[in-house]
Amino acid sequence: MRYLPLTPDDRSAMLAKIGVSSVDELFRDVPAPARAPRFALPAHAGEMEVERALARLAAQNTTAGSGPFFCGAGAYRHYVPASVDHLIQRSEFLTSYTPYQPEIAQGTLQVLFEFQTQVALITGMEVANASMYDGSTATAEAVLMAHRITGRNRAVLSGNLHPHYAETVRTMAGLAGEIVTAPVTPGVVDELAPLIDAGTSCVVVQNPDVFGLLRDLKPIAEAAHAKGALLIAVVTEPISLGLVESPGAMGADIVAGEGQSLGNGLNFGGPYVGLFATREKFVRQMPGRLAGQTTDSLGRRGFVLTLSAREQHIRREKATSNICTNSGLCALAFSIHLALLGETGLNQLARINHMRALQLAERLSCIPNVELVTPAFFNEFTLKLPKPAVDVADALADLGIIAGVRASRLYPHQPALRNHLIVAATETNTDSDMEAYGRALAEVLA
Amino acid sequence: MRYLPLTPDDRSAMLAKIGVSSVDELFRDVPAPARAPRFALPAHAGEMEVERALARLAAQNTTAGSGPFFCGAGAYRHYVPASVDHLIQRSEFLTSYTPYQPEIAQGTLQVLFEFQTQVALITGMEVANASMYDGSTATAEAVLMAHRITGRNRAVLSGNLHPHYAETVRTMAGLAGEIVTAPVTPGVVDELAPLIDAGTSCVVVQNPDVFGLLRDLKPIAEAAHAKGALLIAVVTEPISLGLVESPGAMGADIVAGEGQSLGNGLNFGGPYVGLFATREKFVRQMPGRLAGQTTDSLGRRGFVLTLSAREQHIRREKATSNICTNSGLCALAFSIHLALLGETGLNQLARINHMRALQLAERLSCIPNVELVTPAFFNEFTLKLPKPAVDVADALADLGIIAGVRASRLYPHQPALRNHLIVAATETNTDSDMEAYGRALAEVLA
Amino acid sequence: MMNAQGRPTSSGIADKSAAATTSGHHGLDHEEKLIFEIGHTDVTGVDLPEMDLATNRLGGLARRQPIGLAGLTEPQVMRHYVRLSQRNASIDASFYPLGSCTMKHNPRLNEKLARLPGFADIHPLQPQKTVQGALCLIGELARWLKELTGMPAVAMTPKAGAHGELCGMLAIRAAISARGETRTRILVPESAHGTNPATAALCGFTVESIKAAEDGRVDLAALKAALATDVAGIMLTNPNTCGLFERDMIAIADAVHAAGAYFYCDGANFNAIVGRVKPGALGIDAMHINLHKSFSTPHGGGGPGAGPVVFSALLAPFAPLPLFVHDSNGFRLIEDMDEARAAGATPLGRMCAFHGQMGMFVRALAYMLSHGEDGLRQVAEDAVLSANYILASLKDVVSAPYDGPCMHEALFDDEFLKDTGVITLDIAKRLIDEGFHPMTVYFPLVVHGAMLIEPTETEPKASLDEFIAVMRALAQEANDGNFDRFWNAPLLAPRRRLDETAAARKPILRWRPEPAA
Amino acid sequence: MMNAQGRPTSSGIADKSAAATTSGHHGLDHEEKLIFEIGHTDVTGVDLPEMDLATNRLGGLARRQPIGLAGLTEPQVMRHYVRLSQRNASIDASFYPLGSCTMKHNPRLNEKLARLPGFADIHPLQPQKTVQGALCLIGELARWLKELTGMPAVAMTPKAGAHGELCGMLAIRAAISARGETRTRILVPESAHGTNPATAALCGFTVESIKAAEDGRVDLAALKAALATDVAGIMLTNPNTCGLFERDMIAIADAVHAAGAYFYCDGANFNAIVGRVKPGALGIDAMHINLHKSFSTPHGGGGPGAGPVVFSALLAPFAPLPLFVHDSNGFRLIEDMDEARAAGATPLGRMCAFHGQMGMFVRALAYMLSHGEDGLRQVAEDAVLSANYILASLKDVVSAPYDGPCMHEALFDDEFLKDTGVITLDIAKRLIDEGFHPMTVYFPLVVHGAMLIEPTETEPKASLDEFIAVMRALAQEANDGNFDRFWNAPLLAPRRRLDETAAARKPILRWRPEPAA
Ligand SMILES: Cc1ncc(COP(=O)(O)O)c(C=O)c1O
Ligand SMILES: Cc1ncc(COP(=O)(O)O)c(C=O)c1O
Repeated sequence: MRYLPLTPDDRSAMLAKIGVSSVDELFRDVPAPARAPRFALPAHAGEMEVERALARLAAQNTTAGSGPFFCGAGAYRHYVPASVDHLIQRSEFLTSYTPYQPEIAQGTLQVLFEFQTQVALITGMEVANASMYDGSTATAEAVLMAHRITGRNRAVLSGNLHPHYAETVRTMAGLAGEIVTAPVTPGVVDELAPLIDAGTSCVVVQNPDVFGLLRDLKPIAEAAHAKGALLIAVVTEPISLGLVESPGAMGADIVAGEGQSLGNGLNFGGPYVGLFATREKFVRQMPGRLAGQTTDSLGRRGFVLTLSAREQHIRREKATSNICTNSGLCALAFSIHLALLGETGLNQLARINHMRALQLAERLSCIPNVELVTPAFFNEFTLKLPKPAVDVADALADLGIIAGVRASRLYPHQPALRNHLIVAATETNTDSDMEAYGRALAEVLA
Repeated sequence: MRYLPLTPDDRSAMLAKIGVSSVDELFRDVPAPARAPRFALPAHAGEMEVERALARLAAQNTTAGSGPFFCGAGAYRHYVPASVDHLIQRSEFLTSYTPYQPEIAQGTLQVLFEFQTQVALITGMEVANASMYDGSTATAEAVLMAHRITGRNRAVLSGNLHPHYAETVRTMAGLAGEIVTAPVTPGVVDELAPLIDAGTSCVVVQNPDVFGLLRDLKPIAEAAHAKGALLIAVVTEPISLGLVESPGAMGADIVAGEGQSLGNGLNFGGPYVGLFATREKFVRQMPGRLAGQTTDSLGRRGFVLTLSAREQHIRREKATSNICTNSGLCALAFSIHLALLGETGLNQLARINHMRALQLAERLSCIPNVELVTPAFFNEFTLKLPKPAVDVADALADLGIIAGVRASRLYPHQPALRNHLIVAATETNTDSDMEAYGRALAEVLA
Repeated sequence: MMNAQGRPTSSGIADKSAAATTSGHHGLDHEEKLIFEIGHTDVTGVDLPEMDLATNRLGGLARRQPIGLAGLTEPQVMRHYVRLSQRNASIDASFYPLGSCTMKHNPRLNEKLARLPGFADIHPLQPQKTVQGALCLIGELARWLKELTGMPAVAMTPKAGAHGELCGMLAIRAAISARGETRTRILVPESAHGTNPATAALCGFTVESIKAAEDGRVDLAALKAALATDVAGIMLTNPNTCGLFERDMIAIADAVHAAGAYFYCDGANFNAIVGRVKPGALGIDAMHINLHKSFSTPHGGGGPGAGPVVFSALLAPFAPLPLFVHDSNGFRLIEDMDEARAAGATPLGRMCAFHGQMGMFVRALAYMLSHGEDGLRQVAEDAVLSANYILASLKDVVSAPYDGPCMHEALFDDEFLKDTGVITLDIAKRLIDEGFHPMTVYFPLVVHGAMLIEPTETEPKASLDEFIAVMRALAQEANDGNFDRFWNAPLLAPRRRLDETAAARKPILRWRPEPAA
Repeated sequence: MMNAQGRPTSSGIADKSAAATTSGHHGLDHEEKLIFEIGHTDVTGVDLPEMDLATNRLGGLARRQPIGLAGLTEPQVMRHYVRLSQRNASIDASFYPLGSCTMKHNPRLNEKLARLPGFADIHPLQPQKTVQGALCLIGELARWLKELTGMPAVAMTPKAGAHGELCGMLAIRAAISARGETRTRILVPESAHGTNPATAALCGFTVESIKAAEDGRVDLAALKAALATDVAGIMLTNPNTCGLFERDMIAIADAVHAAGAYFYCDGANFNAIVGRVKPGALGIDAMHINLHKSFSTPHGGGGPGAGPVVFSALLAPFAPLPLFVHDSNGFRLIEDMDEARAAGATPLGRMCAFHGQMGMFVRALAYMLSHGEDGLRQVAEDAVLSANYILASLKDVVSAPYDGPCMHEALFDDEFLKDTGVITLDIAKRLIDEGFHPMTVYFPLVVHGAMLIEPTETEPKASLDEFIAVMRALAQEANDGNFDRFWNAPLLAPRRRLDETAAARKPILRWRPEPAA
């Protein structure tokens, strides 16, 4: 086996040193019924064979790059500079563990410190952690954190929060309190203020929301704060922050976000990278790892994991979260991509995305009976079609066009959303992609 | 521009320090007629645009991996383990120069020392250099070296030496003496002994030859040595050395080889890696770089470039060759792949290649009017078809099968070779590839 | 380009500390500033067309303040991250016997395959008929996991071990509710990984610690004594965090089940037994598997990972959405609760958006196919053999609290350092100077000054021998009273010991621009 | 897994030399044996099916002796090469101002594109109709090269600069023969790169050195005096190896042509003028371009490169096979001499098997498209600006033999070290300790103790400033008589100074097994 360096001679010598005659003796503590020398599984295979087997499966999927492609709804296709993937594959990043020995992990630690700073800057918050699994679990953690901070346990979710996020919150935080979800209102800012009361720990609002709608968070922030509740802002498209007012500037107390758009591919849904930012005063209630600055015994600047007294490995059942492994390498990719963009590039990229979406929305909403549902948006909008979106999307897929995400996949029980299609456009969509889409949609609806 | 870090402010500050008001002044030595501020070329482009443009061109080629593929004739498709390409992309290997400062180039130097050892071992020679451009130029350098050693200047080339190699020798060494080329004899060991005389510096024989034929080099080595000439053995398929007697063991004085099969892709012909090995006593007449072992001032083993007094940067017009840049990174890939294979793996791989070729030769030569021309071979053989090979290969290409290299492409002026097709099989060919080939060839010839 | 021949170099051992440099760099070890100190908001490392947004539809929400993000050109980015990387230890470059973390070799084939556009460039919500290959891959991986564990069901979406624990404990909670019961306590052995009690707490359970017996296993009597009708389950790691196999698994399972509770097994150490032991035969009800440990998806400096959970028949119906279905129409996801119920399931909910860690799935399946049944068995055997070899080779000079055989990791304590002035932490830091990543220290908590050494099966014997020799030398040095050299370690790393206390006292968690002077 | 809080770490500066280690490793810097000392002939890092060759057709030539090749498993291979890599300097990790070598940033996009199967997985001899995209790419690159140089033809196959020189000189030789003449001498300025005289000699010419004028350029009068009817041509580097532009190019060309000779220009330094200067207007007849310098294909520790040669109309017909043709049938290669002759060409022969360095072509074209006309001009301007900035910032303390402006590199000599006991080599080795790759030393030969500094356009100003500060400090130190610290340098690299004399005296060029004891 190409991955196993011990030779038969090595094994004999080692057994001799241990003083047993066979490796079976080392497994003697295993109860007999569980010893399972045979499995209905194939024997080992060479690299070429394994590559062939998986390449065959890969070839059975329609890749986003193979034609016009417009899916978003929480995962976005952006162009990632080649240097990002090159760098994250460096052995020293790829094959190291969580930086528990800071003297020989300054690379990872400095990266995390920079990542935390970038996330704090784009979200407009004071501090950020070193990543969560993804946006949905970050949102659930934000709710739990709000419970801890406020000592209350009722969370209000916007109806236009990505349904997967809402379900994740209900699953992960459901045991810790009550979760109230407002009705879905595509293209309209939902009225959450009436749902907030003295028992409310937080209001969770996504911006842009799952339909792409942009909303001003200030009113809801004020409404929440007036009742002593926190505003949790969810951002699933971080590119939007290059052009849109930050949640921090609009009054959010916690920002939970999905960082995939920066540095990370679509990957069929994972691994992604959860962003988590908040105000400095809440830092000791944060979940997850934090890198902090310090000095070494010669007085040189260095970085360590810090405030571990929040974490499971120190605090066990009193920890702020059970998270251990996070999304380190995805955070690195995020950070490299954002370092390449910088303020100027992020802003340009955001403009291009908005422009693309504007152009596409204009083109598609000109088609008879197609209605643009979202008046204000960043790079994603929702159309109301004259037919069930599932049929339209299927027909377009047969024409090689992945037209977007049908709302009915996310809201299967909302007949009113049957004809809604959520469409994202990014810098990766060409003019001819958009033309092809327009033509094909007109045809399919004709 | 993403690759240019100087900012406008930097540039102003630097100009001020230099004491000029514009960069134009720095170009003042350029004669006016050559100053060319405008070119008929496009402006800069983003990464995504460049990727799209080149991906479009790439998509216009039929890749070897996309169907049954059987070309060889000096370039072979083998499976290269993923770790090879990963490692050669490490910044410290990829973006370093020739190791002129050994204290901070021990990585490259040790790799070269190991590469030299591997090449010496597989060729059965005593020493090898740190690589040449490719097999063809290595062969030309071998002829020049033989001239230097023997003080003679007449080289005899086998007629079954790859014609590109023969042409390269005639071009690069043509001015240094006479080049005699024997007639081509597909499938037959050519009679070179009669061509050797007292003015002959060397005989150049390829094994397996361009048609895939294996030959015993001992007789020709003896004939050459008897006349005071050297035997230069050319190997274009190093995998063969895992199964076939080494040139060194058969009496070769210099081995010039193409190393592409190990670690390196087809790459449409380059970059490849020239192998160059010889006897210890000739080392000071070798072309190219050599890494050698030494110690540092603390007595620790270390490596340096050595015997530079052969090289152009020290000896200038008296150098053994003008080579400077060689194929360092390809040599690294070769060395990693061979380290992964080791003796056991190289032997297994060679067996698989031979077996594949045996199976394919059997299958194809069963087809009516198809004749197997090469009685002994490694992983490549030549067929004589009942029709011009160019037509057959073209027809098969239209069926998605790249059938091999027609001899007429290499020997355009040999009507007798019009129907010859040179066919290679490697571990990358599956049973179904070979079946498809057999079926299609029978059809095309029917 | 070339060196002239220099004077013969001096051969005395020069004093490196005299080699203070003007630049602050030291040969190939470079100091590196923060991106914010290198880059500038006006600089960018991408070339994008300038877009003039004559109109916009941002609803008046255009950003009003600059962000303050530094941009770097590609050469600067490359230098920054290459230099930073060079300040990290890694499995690729050195032995990394971090117990409980399974720092084994990460095959590069798996990296290549995870990047195939057919896996990396597909969207989780594109029509399912366009991702049949991806769904098939997940199904295939699920099949391997079920077969290897001998368990009938698996939930694929959890994103790491701790998330898998949560999934498993939520299933237990749902099963208890479904029975119309309320049970509030979870028993957790004191040697448990921190995620176990944290997870139980997250599910609203109270955590009750069960002490270890003399032999480093759960004290069966204590466990039995603690079982009662308010106990929802037990969370037990096996092989446990002392590197030992819980011999009484079946008795434990029987007792737990007899009490109407469920048996959660933390399977993070599955690599010790994969291909040799079917945990399904031990009576467990749920177990997560860390693909990033047992199946070698890279740790990446802290993540990402994946923590699928296998379930017994009892808990299988509670597995979270989405469910993976394979029928005559191909592969399909059930993403809707009602549809799941119609199919007879009662999902506990949804663990995260989308369908799990596809990137890890590809790598793990490639790892499994590469090893095959025979290779996986060899993985377990070699991992256990190597750990026992270390135990046997060190135990005369480094105190080991428990007798062998151990499983995949060897546990030592600080008894051997008594009265030497040297502590476990010093050993760790000294190992850094010697070119090794230290073992896990001070975990598990059940022994004093723990040192948990997990060599893994991908370490050559020569490397184990080198480590053993160094550990023996360090034990000797400590006994010789040479504590000074320990206290100052590491001397040869990019940094000396870092002040963690100061870091926590006044946390600096981000860069801030220097206040204008 | 975790650190317990340690004692506050000691803050005294410990003596690193006291930190001798048992393992021989030093923190993150690892000693590493040879593959032959690590691996074994029985071990392999690939899994291939065992083939029983019942029969073979090897013609009785099966290998009789074992080879003695060491095999390593993938984890061992990974560790070996990662550790070795960590003992290299690189552009990515540090400033690398190696004059004449153009160590500029290598964009990673180019690496990605060169690996597209459509370029990397095609065979040079597969039917041409199946490689139209590849041929088109070569044609496109040829177009850029011709446009940028202002020359009408280009030979794409030469595999490096020196190979390009050979191609160009063979064309000159062929052109002279075609005129029925014999000319035997080539004039080469003394500042020429070593490949120039070596190439001329390889073509059977005698090399005649032309001295430099006071200002570092060719002495026009001396050149004119040397010209005669037996002179075949001149080989002149421009910008030259002193980093200066040859002001008299046009006069030189006129004189050379008037004498019936040809003008070969070594274009290895084209990066200094690309996009700003069309060498075609200077009267040259042939010029090679190092794609691995000017167009940033990576140096790879010594290669591979590519050295296309542009030709004037006079020499164009002699360009080597294959010729690239584009007609109504698409792209086509002329690989046959007769076909070439029929097309009116008289090729000098063939420089190598197949069609050149495709891998480099893809990277170079990606580089060109990325920069565009405007970006390439900026490349030249920034390269020249940076070199002049270094010259201006150092020349008061480091002696510069020629006045500026220089082009892409700044030349210094060792005048400033006179009587200090420090020599050029010491400066180079000291720079290693400071974290820089040294400049080129002792080349060109025309100045004493040369130091040739080529910053390139991809170096940030902060990096230039850091280098300048260090160089100024070193000059000061040398003047202060602090030679000891120089003589012992480098102290902080993986190795101290290596004994090159011993290496050459008794060469050990390969590993050999230890003789059995
Ligand atoms: C025994 C044990 N359980 C659980 C975990 C948690 O796994 P993860 O880090 O993937 O959340 C770990 C990992 O550190 C572990 O070692
Ligand atoms: C001026 C000059 N000419 C020619 C060459 C030779 O180029 P190559 O190394 O590609 O053969 C070099 C490279 O070192 C050079 O700097």
